Amino acid sequence: MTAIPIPARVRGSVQQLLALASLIAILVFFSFASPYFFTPSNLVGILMAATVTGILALGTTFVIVSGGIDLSIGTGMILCGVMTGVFMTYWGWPAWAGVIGAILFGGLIGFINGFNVSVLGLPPFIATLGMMLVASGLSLVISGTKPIYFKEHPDFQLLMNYDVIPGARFPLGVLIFLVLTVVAAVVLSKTIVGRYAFSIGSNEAATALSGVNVVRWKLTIYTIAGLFVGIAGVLAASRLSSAQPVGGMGLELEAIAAVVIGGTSLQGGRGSIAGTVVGALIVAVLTNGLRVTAVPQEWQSVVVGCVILVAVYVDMLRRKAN
Amino acid sequence: MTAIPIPARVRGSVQQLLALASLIAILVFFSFASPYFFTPSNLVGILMAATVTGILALGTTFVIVSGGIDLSIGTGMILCGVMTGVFMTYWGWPAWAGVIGAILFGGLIGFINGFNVSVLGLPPFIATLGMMLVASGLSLVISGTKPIYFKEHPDFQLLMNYDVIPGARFPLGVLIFLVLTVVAAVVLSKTIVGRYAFSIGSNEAATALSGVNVVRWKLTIYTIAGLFVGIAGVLAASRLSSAQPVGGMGLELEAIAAVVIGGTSLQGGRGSIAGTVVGALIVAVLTNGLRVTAVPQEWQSVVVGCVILVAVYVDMLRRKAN
Amino acid sequence: MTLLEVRGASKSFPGVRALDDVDLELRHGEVLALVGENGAGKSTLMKLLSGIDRPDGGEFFLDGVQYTPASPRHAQELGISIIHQELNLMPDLTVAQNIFIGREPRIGGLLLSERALNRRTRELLDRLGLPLEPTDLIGDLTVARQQMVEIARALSFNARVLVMDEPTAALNEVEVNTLFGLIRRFVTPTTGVIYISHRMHELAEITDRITVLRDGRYVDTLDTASSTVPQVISLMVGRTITGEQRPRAAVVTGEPVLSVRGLHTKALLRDVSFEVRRGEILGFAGLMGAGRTELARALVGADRKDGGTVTVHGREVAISNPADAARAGIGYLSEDRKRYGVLLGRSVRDNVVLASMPRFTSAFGLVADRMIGKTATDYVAKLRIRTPSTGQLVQNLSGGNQQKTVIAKWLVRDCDVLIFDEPTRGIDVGAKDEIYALLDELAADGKAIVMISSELPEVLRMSHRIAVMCQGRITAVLDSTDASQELIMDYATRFSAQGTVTS
Amino acid sequence: SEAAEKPGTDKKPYVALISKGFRHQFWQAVKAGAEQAGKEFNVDVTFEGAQEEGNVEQQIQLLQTVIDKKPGAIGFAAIDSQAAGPLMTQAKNAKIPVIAFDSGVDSDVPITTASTDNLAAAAEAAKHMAEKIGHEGKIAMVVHDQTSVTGVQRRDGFQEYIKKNEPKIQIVDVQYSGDPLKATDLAKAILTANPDLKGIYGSNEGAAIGVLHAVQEKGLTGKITIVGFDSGKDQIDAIKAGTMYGAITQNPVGIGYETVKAAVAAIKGEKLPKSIDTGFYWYDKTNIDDAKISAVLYQ
Ligand SMILES: Nc1ncnc2c1ncn2[C@@H]1O[C@H](COP(=O)(O)OP(=O)(O)OP(=O)(O)O)[C@@H](O)[C@H]1O
Ligand SMILES: Nc1ncnc2c1ncn2[C@@H]1O[C@H](COP(=O)(O)OP(=O)(O)OP(=O)(O)O)[C@@H](O)[C@H]1O
Ligand SMILES: [Mg+2]
Ligand SMILES: [Mg+2]
Repeated sequence: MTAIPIPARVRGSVQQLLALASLIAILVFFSFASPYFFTPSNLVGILMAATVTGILALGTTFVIVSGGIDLSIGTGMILCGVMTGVFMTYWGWPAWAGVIGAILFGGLIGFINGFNVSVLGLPPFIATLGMMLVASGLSLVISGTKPIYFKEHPDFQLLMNYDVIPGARFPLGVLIFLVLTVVAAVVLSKTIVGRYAFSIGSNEAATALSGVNVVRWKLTIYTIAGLFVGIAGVLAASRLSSAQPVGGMGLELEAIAAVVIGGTSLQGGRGSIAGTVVGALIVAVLTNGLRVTAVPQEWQSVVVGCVILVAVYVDMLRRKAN
Repeated sequence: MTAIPIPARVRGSVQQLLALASLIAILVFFSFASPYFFTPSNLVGILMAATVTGILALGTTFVIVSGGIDLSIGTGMILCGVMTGVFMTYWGWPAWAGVIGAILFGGLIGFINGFNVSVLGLPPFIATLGMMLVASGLSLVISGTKPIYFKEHPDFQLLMNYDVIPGARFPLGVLIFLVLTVVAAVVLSKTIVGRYAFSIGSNEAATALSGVNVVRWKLTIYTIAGLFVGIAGVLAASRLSSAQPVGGMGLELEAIAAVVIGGTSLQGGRGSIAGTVVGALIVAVLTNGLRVTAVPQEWQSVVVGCVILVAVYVDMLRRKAN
Repeated sequence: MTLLEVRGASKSFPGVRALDDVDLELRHGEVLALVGENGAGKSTLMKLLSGIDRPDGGEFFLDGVQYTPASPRHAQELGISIIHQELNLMPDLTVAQNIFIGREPRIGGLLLSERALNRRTRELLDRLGLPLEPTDLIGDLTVARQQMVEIARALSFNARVLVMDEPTAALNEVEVNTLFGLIRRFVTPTTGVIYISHRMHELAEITDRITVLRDGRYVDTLDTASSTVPQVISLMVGRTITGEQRPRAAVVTGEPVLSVRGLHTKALLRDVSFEVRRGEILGFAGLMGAGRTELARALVGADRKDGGTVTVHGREVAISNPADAARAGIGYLSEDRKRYGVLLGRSVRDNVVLASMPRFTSAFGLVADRMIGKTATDYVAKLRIRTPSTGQLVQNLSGGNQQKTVIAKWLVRDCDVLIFDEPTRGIDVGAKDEIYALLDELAADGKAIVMISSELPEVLRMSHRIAVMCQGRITAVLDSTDASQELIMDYATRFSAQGTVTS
Repeated sequence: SEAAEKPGTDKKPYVALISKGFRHQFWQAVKAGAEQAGKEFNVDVTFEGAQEEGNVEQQIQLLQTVIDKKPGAIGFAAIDSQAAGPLMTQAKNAKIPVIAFDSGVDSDVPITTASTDNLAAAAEAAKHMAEKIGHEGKIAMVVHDQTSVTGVQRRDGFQEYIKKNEPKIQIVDVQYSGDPLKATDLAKAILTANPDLKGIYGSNEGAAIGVLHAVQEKGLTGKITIVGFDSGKDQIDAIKAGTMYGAITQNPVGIGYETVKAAVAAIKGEKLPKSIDTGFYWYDKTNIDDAKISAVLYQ
């Protein structure tokens, strides 16, 4: 037998490189199209815009790799933001406690999703759609349909905005995003929960037959996604220095789109954090670029839609060619 | 072996009966909760509210049964409404031509989705997400971000509102919904395209190797869904006697939820039109009931979310027990 | 004291009594064969033993101690390791990751050590003598190689009881011999093997005793040494089968129906040319990975061709997908039943007519359900598919009956050329004879048949001519009168130094 | 011309307007006014709003992008003014003058505010509703949005007026949707649950259209007093036909125009008043054709 071994590792990283190529193409295009685009401050702006969706996408990558889906991340994030307000403003907790509380609250949302999916056996789409509705209602109920402001914590907005590099504008929020990316990448590719996420997404029944406690690990996976939702909620609240009780609907689709553009399969079993980040950046760069080049706003979603189609198609062709 | 034959047919219809049971339970509950609920006029109101989402759900049932998904139905519907306005008001077509034109336009949207999915091989989620964005932008571009009114066709609103039973209020739109339900049910369960939808959803590779031209049939399936989108768009425009260029986002999730609540599997291969209609009605009845009983609106989505979870869970338990 | 004992196991599924008061006894140091027709309940019994399904009744004893397996993991911990009939692998993970799933080596209890994992896998594979790469993705492997991974995984546990449910169904002679070597090394005075197979000639070679099930009931247990194959078969089917040896057919001289010229794929196939005549069965033999499946798939347009022509009835046809092939009158039955054969979630009825829907559809596109039902019932009877009704979901059928359903699908379609890739995989002896008879009948009807099989006796028995493949080339086409196992194996191993074939 | 629309292509001053949305006609009218002023004063004007009206996060991102472009002046209609605090400071540090429009920005950065008093406008709607139904009976409200400043003010202004001045009028239900189709179903449910309802108030164009169609579908045309907000062809026609009693309109074109005008003044360093009232008007069948009214209505 003549085996032509292409190690899976090498093939994987080539793929990511290719997705990156699409991103770079878009970056180059807009750099020529507008003098305002390729400036440090605008690039940081893009990263800031990518932070919240990006963090949501990181968490949901775990869920999608395991063959599930999470539609509750958008409104769940809003609810976590509101909880930040409840803890810090209504209940007067110190900032650190409020932040941790809200993140854990996100974990709780994820845990409930995981419970509904793995213990009760509900289809992930329905389980998380239900949670999406519940979270969007609860945000309004809990906040009394008003934004909650961090009166007692004027510094809370620094969590997102603090300039980590003195002199240059590089906000802490973006740094947090980068750190979380590394953490997520390690967890997904180097730890047991990541391995089981791939295994469950690849063949859940076979994984269970192999003696893996699939119920427990799915709970863990959804809880991880929930923790990321919590972090995103806290950062969004910090950025706006207020907990906004509306919105979030549609954000789940944006985050899932980032994951899929990054090459993660909605069937489960295949995917990477690097891809997700590239996917999130493609969307953020595109949106920003169209604004900077002053494309009429009604055309922007047309262009974004087309570019997503083309980017994924090109990525697919290249993979096949490989 | 002692065979205890339970014909699949009987079991199937029992399942649908059970989903219906959830619906009836909700109906009974609200009938006791409010004297205004179980009145002919309110019931007709519920049906009218269910018409547009319901028709979208009918079409998307085909796609989901075949293992795909269609996120473009919400904004696609808006775009078809706008096209009705373009044809009838801007271009001065007669009403019948405008209606047919808009429905065919919906078919075209579906065809493009089908092309992207089956010929280009894009993941359905991405292909239709792209279309969702494109359609939402095009609605604004084409309409000039203004509603289009049917000045020349004051009677156009009768398409939705004409009372088919003299004396009693039973609008034509609801009748159209019912007729479409029957058509969809026959097409899905009694025709070759329906059979292939199930086969493709069950195992696409095996279906292709059986000599079925999967590419062509997937094109057909998405096109069918698009035609339903066109009809929904026309009816929505008729109801408001104007083509509104905004909105539609989120409607796709509502329609998909109706399909899934009705017992159709997002994995593909299983589902029914009867289930979809019951699913659409569960959502419509619930929403209406909560309004009629004046539950504060912020609580409504919480309740809807929980009821969806419970309904699907109960349905699942009963199936297992069967 | 026995190693493993089952007393009075019973199990019912809706509409089916799969096991009825079955006893089984596995002694220390023996290989026990478990045989029975398709649907006799063999796999079901093994699922009870290994904690996948709960029994309705019955008791299990391991070394005399009663046990109730609560989960596959629990059974594994007790020392019961199982190779399932249906492959249970994660296609997106590597060989190493699959073998050690749930037992990953870790650094500091937290991080996975891919290096240690691959090293351990390499050691295991070397010890077992299996030619696999630890880092290959399972999804890229053929069924046979996937089966080897399953075997490696089962042997990687320190099991006392090893259950093998048709491990050789996907293997050819060479690999079967490797497997037997592994089994012999595994068996010690403290261990035992339950071996399920439909290949009767294997039993004498590897097993010590044979337990027979019929219709979910225990029939008898025989000593292998003192029993004959016809004896076992008659116990299995409850009647005597005159396993008549088909006289070797003369060369068929009908006009060529299918002729393939210079077929070429980037990955493997090199200049493959052959033709099949009307009324002929052309057998394809070769080692695993020789390219027979790849040839069939490229031929019907399931995979890309990079060169070559296909002619049907003298007319060249352009085939770019299986639908084109079917239109040209070529049907392909895949070796990978689960992935490319059946619709598991659909009924027997739907599966049987899948390839011929237009025939059951009126001008308005309405399907004729009554006609479908009748046809399905006919074929269920004809192929003796064991199912409570034609509405039963295929996933609830036993493996062999699933295979029959796929065959029925192509019989209904009525193609001029039928390519059967491992058609008798997982089929019991009685049914095998029926399928052989069917193939003969089809050939006699004037069809041209390509039969790919890894069982040499089967190829020799059925074929008018035999094409032998090695490394993507046809190294010989033999008339069946000239062919022998030795000759075929000789041509099947004609590797050249440069990796090309000298013939 | 093409060039005039692209910022930064010549030395013309550049004024960037960030609004709450852009899809609705109201914002399109504001945009039209702004562009008119742009032509008149020879400045480049861009107008952008959140894709999804009311999405604070999106609006903040728009604002960030615009600040990075260093325009001559910014017009800003805040969805949540506190949320925009850090960026307001950033604009101030970059010495970009900010003009608030539509509703106030709760910050000392904006030089002036071109807006309508939504509370007073809603109270005006309530006053007309009360008069029409004879100062007693049940009424309901369909408000376009539960959390935005305009939504809240148009709700509270209406409610407070009734509470203070009309003891015999009872508000039986308040529901929220600005989507015409959803508002239709919602208003129908309100009408069903309250057969003795005398009037419904719709707090923007979408809500008012929804109410209008609900009343029509219920066959109650003429029996229910509908009071709306904003304009648009449907409302104008309904008022002319008598199926809707009347509505409040702001002067969206005027808002856009005044904002740009103030921005130009700010760029030149001229002194500006603390607020510019762009006004609101009640219109019904009797005055709809007055020149003053028809000038502020958009179709
Ligand atoms: N989950 C299930 N639901 C319904 N029936 C089932 C199920 N599993 C097995 N059966 C039925 O139980 C019977 C025994 O099946 P089993 O798989 O044990 O047969 P087997 O002896 O392994 O056959 P084969 O040789 O074909 O693999 C068959 O009739 C099968 O259809
Ligand atoms: N999906 C696939 N991806 C990558 N390589 C494949 C794939 N399928 C087959 N191959 C490779 O192609 C070669 C030919 O395999 P093929 O299945 O055609 O052989 P075969 O003669 O049918 O043998 P058998 O079916 O007994 O394994 C093998 O080297 C195999 O590893
Ligand atoms: Mg079996
Ligand atoms: Mg093969």
